[in-house]
Amino acid sequence: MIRLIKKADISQSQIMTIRIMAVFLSLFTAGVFILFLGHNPFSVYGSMMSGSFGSLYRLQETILKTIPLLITSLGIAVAFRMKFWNIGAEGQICMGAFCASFFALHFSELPSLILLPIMMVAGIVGGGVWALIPGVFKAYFGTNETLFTLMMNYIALKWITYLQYGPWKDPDALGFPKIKNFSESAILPNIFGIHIGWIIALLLVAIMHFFIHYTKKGYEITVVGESENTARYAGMDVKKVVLIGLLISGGLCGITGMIQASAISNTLSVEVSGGVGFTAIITTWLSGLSAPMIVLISFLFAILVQGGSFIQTAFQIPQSAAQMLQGVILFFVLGSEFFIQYQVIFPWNQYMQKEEN
Amino acid sequence: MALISFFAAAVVAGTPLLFATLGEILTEKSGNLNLGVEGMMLMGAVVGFQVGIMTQNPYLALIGAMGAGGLGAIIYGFLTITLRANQVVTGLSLTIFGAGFANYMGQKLIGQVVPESMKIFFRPVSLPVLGDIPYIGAIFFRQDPFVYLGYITAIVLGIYLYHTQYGLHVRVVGENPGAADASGVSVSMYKYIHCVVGGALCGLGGAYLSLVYVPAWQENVTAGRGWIAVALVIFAAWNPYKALIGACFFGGLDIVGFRLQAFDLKISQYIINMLPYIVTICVLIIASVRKSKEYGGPKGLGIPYFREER
Amino acid sequence: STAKKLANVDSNAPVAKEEMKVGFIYVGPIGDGGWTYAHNEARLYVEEQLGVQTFYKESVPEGPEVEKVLKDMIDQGANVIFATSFGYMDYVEKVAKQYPHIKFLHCSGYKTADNMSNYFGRMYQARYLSGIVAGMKTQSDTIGYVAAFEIPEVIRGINAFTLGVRSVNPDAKVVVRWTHTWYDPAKEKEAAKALLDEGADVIAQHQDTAGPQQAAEERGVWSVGYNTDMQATAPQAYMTAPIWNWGPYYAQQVQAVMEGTWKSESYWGSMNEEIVRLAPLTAIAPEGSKEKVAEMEGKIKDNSFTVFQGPIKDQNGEVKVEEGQQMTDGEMLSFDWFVEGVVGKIEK
Amino acid sequence: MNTNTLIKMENITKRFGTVLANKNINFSVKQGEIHALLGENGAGKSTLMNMLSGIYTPDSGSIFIRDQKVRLSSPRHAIAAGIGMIHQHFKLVEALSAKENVIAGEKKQFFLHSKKLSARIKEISQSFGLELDPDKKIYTMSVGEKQTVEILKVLYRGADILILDEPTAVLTAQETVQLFSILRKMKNAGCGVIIITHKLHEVMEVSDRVTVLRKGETVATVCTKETTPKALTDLMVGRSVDLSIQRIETTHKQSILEIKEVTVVDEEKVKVLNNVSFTLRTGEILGVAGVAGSGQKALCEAIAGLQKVNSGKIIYEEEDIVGKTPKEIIQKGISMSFIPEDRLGMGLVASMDMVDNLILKEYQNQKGFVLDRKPAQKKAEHLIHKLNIQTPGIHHPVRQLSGGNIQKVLLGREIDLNPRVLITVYPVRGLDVGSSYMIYDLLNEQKMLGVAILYVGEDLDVLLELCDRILVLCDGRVTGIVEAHSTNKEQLGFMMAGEEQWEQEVEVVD
Ligand SMILES: Nc1ncnc2c1ncn2[C@@H]1O[C@H](COP(=O)(O)OP(=O)(O)OP(=O)(O)O)[C@@H](O)[C@H]1O
Ligand SMILES: Nc1ncnc2c1ncn2[C@@H]1O[C@H](COP(=O)(O)OP(=O)(O)OP(=O)(O)O)[C@@H](O)[C@H]1O
Ligand SMILES: [Mg+2]
Ligand SMILES: [Mg+2]
Repeated sequence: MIRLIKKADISQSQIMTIRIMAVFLSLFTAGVFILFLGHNPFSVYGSMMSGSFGSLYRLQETILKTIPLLITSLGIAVAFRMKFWNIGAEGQICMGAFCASFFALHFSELPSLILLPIMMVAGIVGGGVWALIPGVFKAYFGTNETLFTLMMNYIALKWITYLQYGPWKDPDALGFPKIKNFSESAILPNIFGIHIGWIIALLLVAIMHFFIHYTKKGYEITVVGESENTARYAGMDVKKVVLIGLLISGGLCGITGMIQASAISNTLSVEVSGGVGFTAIITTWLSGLSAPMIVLISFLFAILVQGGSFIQTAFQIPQSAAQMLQGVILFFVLGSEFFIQYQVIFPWNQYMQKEEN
Repeated sequence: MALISFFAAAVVAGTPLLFATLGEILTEKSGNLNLGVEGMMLMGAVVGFQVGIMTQNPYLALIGAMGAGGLGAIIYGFLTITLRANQVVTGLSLTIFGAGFANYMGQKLIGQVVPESMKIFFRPVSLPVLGDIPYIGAIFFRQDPFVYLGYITAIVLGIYLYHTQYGLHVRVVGENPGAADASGVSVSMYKYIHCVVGGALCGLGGAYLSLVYVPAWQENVTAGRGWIAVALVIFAAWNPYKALIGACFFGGLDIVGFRLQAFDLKISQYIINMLPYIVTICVLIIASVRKSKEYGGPKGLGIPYFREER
Repeated sequence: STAKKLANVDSNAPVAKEEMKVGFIYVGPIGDGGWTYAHNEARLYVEEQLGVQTFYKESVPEGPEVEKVLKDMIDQGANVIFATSFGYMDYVEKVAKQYPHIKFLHCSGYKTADNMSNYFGRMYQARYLSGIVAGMKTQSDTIGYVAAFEIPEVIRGINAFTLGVRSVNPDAKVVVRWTHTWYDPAKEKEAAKALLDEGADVIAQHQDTAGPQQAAEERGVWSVGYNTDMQATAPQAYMTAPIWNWGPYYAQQVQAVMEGTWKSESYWGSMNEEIVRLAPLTAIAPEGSKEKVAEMEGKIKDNSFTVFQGPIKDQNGEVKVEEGQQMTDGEMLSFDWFVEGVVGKIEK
Repeated sequence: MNTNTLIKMENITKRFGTVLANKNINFSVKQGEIHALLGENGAGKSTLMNMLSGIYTPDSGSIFIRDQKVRLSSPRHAIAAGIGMIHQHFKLVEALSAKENVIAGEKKQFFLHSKKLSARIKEISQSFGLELDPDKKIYTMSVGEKQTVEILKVLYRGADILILDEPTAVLTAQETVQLFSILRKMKNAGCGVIIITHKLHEVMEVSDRVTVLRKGETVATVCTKETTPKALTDLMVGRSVDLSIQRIETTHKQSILEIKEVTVVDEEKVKVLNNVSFTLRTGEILGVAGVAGSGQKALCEAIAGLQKVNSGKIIYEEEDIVGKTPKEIIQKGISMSFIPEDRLGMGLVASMDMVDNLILKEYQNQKGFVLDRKPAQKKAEHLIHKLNIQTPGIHHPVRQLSGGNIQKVLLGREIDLNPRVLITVYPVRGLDVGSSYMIYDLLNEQKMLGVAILYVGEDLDVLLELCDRILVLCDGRVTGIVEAHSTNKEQLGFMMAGEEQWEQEVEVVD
C-alpha cells in the first residue's frame, strides 16, 4: 500500500534539486507539446533564451519585465506573510498609477526632482488605500479578503476606463479616448538604458528584507501571520498591524503603478497593470515570500514571458499555445512542492524504514 | 412588456453564470477553492463547440463540454488534492492554461457557426401550462432547453446537498475533513468527484455561451464571467437555490446598463458598469457582519487535508 | 548588429524581396471574425501578391506592451510594421523615432513622422450606403445601433449611417446603445436585444463581434454588419455590411518600400480606392435598395456627393453645417455630436 | 467473564519525523472488558488508538481483530470492523446538527429521512440514558453535549469496540458518572471498551485491566484489582517517585490583584465566568482547580486583557484594568506574565526560533524602529543553560522541540520578565517528573521573591501540596476558596462538582 508521511526536515539542496527537476520535467512535457505543434523543442527553447538574453536590447526588455513583477511581488509577500490573501494587486497597481498620474497631469510644470517624488508618494497612497479598504473590513468584520480584493481589481479597472473615456480624455487627441502624455518632468530617467525603476526595485528588495527581518513592525507582521492569538497575547494591536501591513503591501503595488505609468506608458491607461498583479501572485508564492528569492523568481518569470512572446513572432506559435505552455510549467512547479513536504512510501520500500529503527 | 423582456433576457444572461456558479458551489462545498472557473468555462466552450460542429449532435456537444471542464478540474484536483498544492495559485494557473487551451483549440473554429440542426434544438420552447402563467411564464418558461437544464441542475443539486446522505458527506468533507475521515467518508474521493463534476458544470456554462448565447466560435467568449461566478457563490451563500436567484440578478446587472441608457441618467455609464462588483462586495460585507456560522463558507475551504497532520 | 548594418544604409534604398519582412500587430485575436480578422486577411493577401515574408502578433493590448512588440519585431528583422489599432499610436511614434530606417504604418491615428504614416479608410461612406438599406427596410422606423465607445470614429459612423437612413426615410430614428466593449460577443448581443425590445427592427453595429447579428437573427428581424461579410453568422437577418478591404493598400505600401519609393503620408482612403466597401446586398435587402445604393455609390465615387454636406442639423435641430458647405476632414476626425435622428447621448 | 480476545496489537511501531511515538507496542483487549490506557503526556496513547481507528497507519506491526489479521488503512476499515473512537479533539462539524453529525459516514440510505432519523436517535439516546436534541446545531452546544454527540455517533453504528480518548477531561462529575454507566452497559453487552484517562481514580473505578505506556513503549498490563494508584504512577514514570512537593512559607503577603464580581459571556452567550471574586496576594501561590472548561481560560484571559469582561472589576494596585488592551497592561509597567493554556497556539510562535520567541514580550519596550536581537540571544543561551533546555541551538524553530522543552522556553521567558503577578496554566503539562519538579522549584523561587502566582492545575495532589490556597471553579462560578493545608481531595472533588464550600477567609497579615 502506498502511504504518505510528512518529511521531518529537508535540506536546502534537496529542495533545490526537486524544484529544478520540476522545471526540467515541465520543459520536457512542454517540449512534447511543441513537437506536436510541429517545431523543434530545442530550437524553440533556444530561441526563448536568445529572446531574453540574445542582445543588450533583449536583456533590457527582460529586466523591464522583471521590475513590475518584482516590486508587486514584494508587496503581495507582505500581505501573504500575514495570511491575508491579497489578490488585488492588479487594482492596487491601477490606483497607484491613477494617483501618481493625477500629479503628473495637473502639476506637469513642476521640476522632475519635485514632481517624481510626489508621484511616488501619491502612488504609494493610492495603492495603499485601495488595499486598506478590504483590510479594514477584514480586520473588523472578518470579511473574506480573497474575493473582496478580486472585486476591487475590477472596480479599479472600470475607474481608469471611466477616466480615460471621460473626464481625463485628452482634448487634443481629436476625441480619441486617451489620457494626455506626461510631460518630460514626470517621466523617470534612465540609467544604463533602463529606467531607474530597477534601482528602486533593488533598493526595495533590500529595504523589505531588512524591514521584515530586522524591524519591530516586520516582526509584528510575521507574528500576526503565524498566529493572531499569540500576537494579541503579546500585546500587539492585531488590527493595526494588519492595516499597516496592508498599507505597505498596497503601497508597494502602487509604486509599481507609478513606475509603469511614468516610465513605461508615459501616461495612464487601462493597460497600465497588464496582468502583472495576477502573475505576481504566482511569483510571490513560488518564491516562498522571501525577498531575495522574489528577485530570482521574478527574473525567471520575466524570461518565461519575454521568451514566450519572442517565440510567438519567431515561430508564429500562437499566443494561446504560449499561454498553455506557461500553464503547464506552472502546474509542474506547483506540483513539485508536494515532494518537498511529503515522502511517499511504496510497499517495496517499507522494510527499509523498519531497518532504520 | 419591455420589463418582462428585460427579465427574460436577464434569465438568459444569467444562465452561463448559473452553471458556473453551481459548479463552483459543488467544488467549494467539498472544500476546494478553485479559482480556475474562467479557464474551465473556456475549455468547455471550445470543446462543446468543436464536438457540436463535428457531430451535429447537441447531446454529444454537451457531454464534450462537460468532459473538457472536468478535465480542467482533474488537473486542479490532482495538484491540490493529491499533491496538496496551494489552491489559489493552482486555480489562477488553471485560468491561464484554460484560456490558452481554448484559444488554441479554437483557432480552426474561427468564424464557424453552430449547425442549423443544433440551433433548432436549442431554440426557445414554451413549456405547457407553466409557459402560460402571466408574466412568470414569459420570463422563466419560454426559454431554451439549456435554461431549463439550469433550473433542473440547481434543484437537483439543492436536493442532493441538503436531503441526501451523499450530500451530507460533501458538506462534512468541506466543513471538517478530519471529521469526515474519522466517520469513514473518503475525503479524497469526495473532493475529486465534486471538484470534477463542478468543473463539468463550469464547462457547461461555457458551452452555453458558445453554443446558444453566441452560437458561433469567438475567442474569449466568457469575457470574465468565470470571476463573476466565483463572486456569485458567496452571494448565494453556497446554496444552489439562491444561486438560481443570484444568477438571474447578476445576469440582469450585466445587461441593465443597456436598458438604463434609454433613460437620461446622471450617472456615468462607466460607473454603472462597476455595479456587479460593488454589489458582490456589499454581499461579502453583509455576510461577514452577520457572522453566521451556517451561512458562511465551508470551514475547510482552501486547506489541503493530510490525515496524519496534527 | 542587424540594426547597425541597416542604419548605415540609406533608409529609402530599395529592399530585396528576400530581405523584406513585414510585421503586423493586432489588437484582437485573428479569430475575432471582425476587425483583426480583416487585417489578417489583408496580411495573407500581401503574402500571396508579393511573395514577401510576413509575421504578426495578435491580442496586443493598447498599452506599453506595444513598444516591446514593435522592438521585438524589429529585432527579428522586420522592416515594415503595420500597427492596426488606434491606441498603438504613441508607442509607434516613440519607437519610430528610435528606428528611423524602419517604416511604420499606423492605422486610424493622426500622427506622422518621416518614417511613420497613418492610414485609415472613409468607412463613413460605406456606412451611409448601409444606412440607405436599413432605412428602406425598417417598418417600425426604429433602427438600433450597437456601438462600442464614444469616440469620433464611432460617432462619425453613426452619423453617416443616420444620414443614409434619413435620406430614404426621414421619419426613421437611430437608437444608439453603448457597450463600452469592442469584444464581448454575449454582451454586445444583449445590447442589441435591448434595442429590439425598444421596437427596433434593424440592427446595425460598430463592434468587432457578430453578437448583434445573432440577436437580430433570433428575433427574426434584420441587420447590418460591420468589418467583414457576416452572412454566415446570421443568414436570415443579414442584409449587408460596410467592410474593410485593407489588402490592396497594404500590398501597394509594401511594394513601395521594396522599390524605395515609400513616403510617409496621412492616408484616408475612400471608396474609390476600394479600401472600404459595402458588402454585396443579400436577398433580404429591401427592394429597390440595390439601385439606390448603386446610385449614391456612384455619386460618392465621382465626388458629386460627400456624406457630410449641409444642411446638417444636430440632435437639437440646430444647423451645424450650412447648406452648401462640407465638413472638413479635421471636423470629421473630431466628431463629438450626433446628427438629427439619432437617439442617444454622448457622455463627455 | 468472557475471555475471548477482541483486539490484539503486536509489535506496533509508529514514527513521526524524528519522534518515535510508538515502539514495538503490544496491546490486547478482551471481550466484555473495560481496558484503561495510561501514560504521561506524549507517551503515545492517542497515537496507538489512532492506529486502531485507521487514522494513522503503523510503520510496522500487526493488528488482529477477533484473531483475524486486519489492515486498517483508513477509518472506513476500522468502522467496518466495528471499531468506534471518540477522539481527544472532537471530530464534529460545527455548522451541522447533532443528527447530521451522527449519521455522517453512513451508507445505508440515499435520501435523508429527517423525521425517522430523529426518532431513531432519540430512541438510542434514551436507551443509554442520554439527553440530546437531535436537531440542535453543534456550535450551540456545550462541551458535554458535544461529547454526547460523539458517543451517540458510535452507538448509532452499533460499534462493539469503543475507544474513548480522555473523555472525562471535559465532563462534570455527574456526566462522568453517567458516561461510566454507559460504558458498563456496553461491557455487559460483550463489547470491548478502551478508555484513556489521566485520572487514576477513574482508572481504578471503571477499568478491568490497565496498560501503561511510557515513552512509546508498553511497560506493563495489569489487572486493576491487583494494583494501586501508586504502583501505576511508578510504572508510568519509570521509577519510584516521591510525590511530595515543598511548600514554602512566606511572610509579607499583600493583596496585589483583586477580582471583583467579574462576569464574562462568550460568543455563544454562555456565562463562562459568573460573578467571580477573589484576591491574589504577593508571595503566595493561589491554585485554581476545576474540571477542564470550567472557566479557567476565561479567568486568565480576562486578567491578561485578552478577554472582554462584561461586568465587574479587576483591581491591580488600586487601578481597574478592565477594558485595557494587553499592550497597555504590559506597558503600564504591570508585569503580568501569563502562560496560556495553548502553548504553541498562543504563547509561542511555532515556526520562529527561540530568540524571536523570547523577544515577543519585550520588544515593545525597545526604542526605535529596529529590532535588537542581541539581548534576546544572550537570554536564550542563558535559559538553555539554566533550565537545561534540549535544543540544537538558539536558532532552531521551537516547533521542533519536544513538548517539555517548549514549555521550558515559555516559562523561562515569562519568569525572566521579573513579573509581579505570574499566571500559569498547566505549566507541567507534558513534562516528565524531573522537569515538573524543576518547574515547581521555579515557582517557589518566584514566590519567595514576592511574586503573586495564580496556578491553574489539573493534578489535585500537586495543587494541594504546592499552593497556599485553592480556588475551585465549576461552570464559571467560584464554589470555594480553601486553605490548601486544611483541605483534601475529596473536598475539592465535591466543590469541583458544584458543591459550595467556603472557609473563613484568613486575615491578611502585614
Ligand atoms: N500527527 C503527528 N505528527 C507529528 N507528531 C505526532 C503526531 N501525533 C503524535 N505525535 C507525537 O507522538 C508522540 C505521542 O503523541 P500522542 O498524542 O500519542 O501522546 P498521548 O499519549 O496521547 O499524549 P496526551 O496525554 O497528551 O494526549 C508525541 O511526541 C507527539 O508529539
Ligand atoms: N516536528 C518535529 N520536527 C523535528 N523534530 C521533532 C519534532 N517534534 C519533536 N521533535 C524531536 O523529537 C524528540 C522527541 O520529541 P517528543 O515531543 O516526543 O519528546 P517527549 O519525549 O515528549 O519529551 P518531553 O518529555 O520533553 O515532552 C525531541 O528531540 C524533539 O526535538
Ligand atoms: Mg492523547
Ligand atoms: Mg512530550
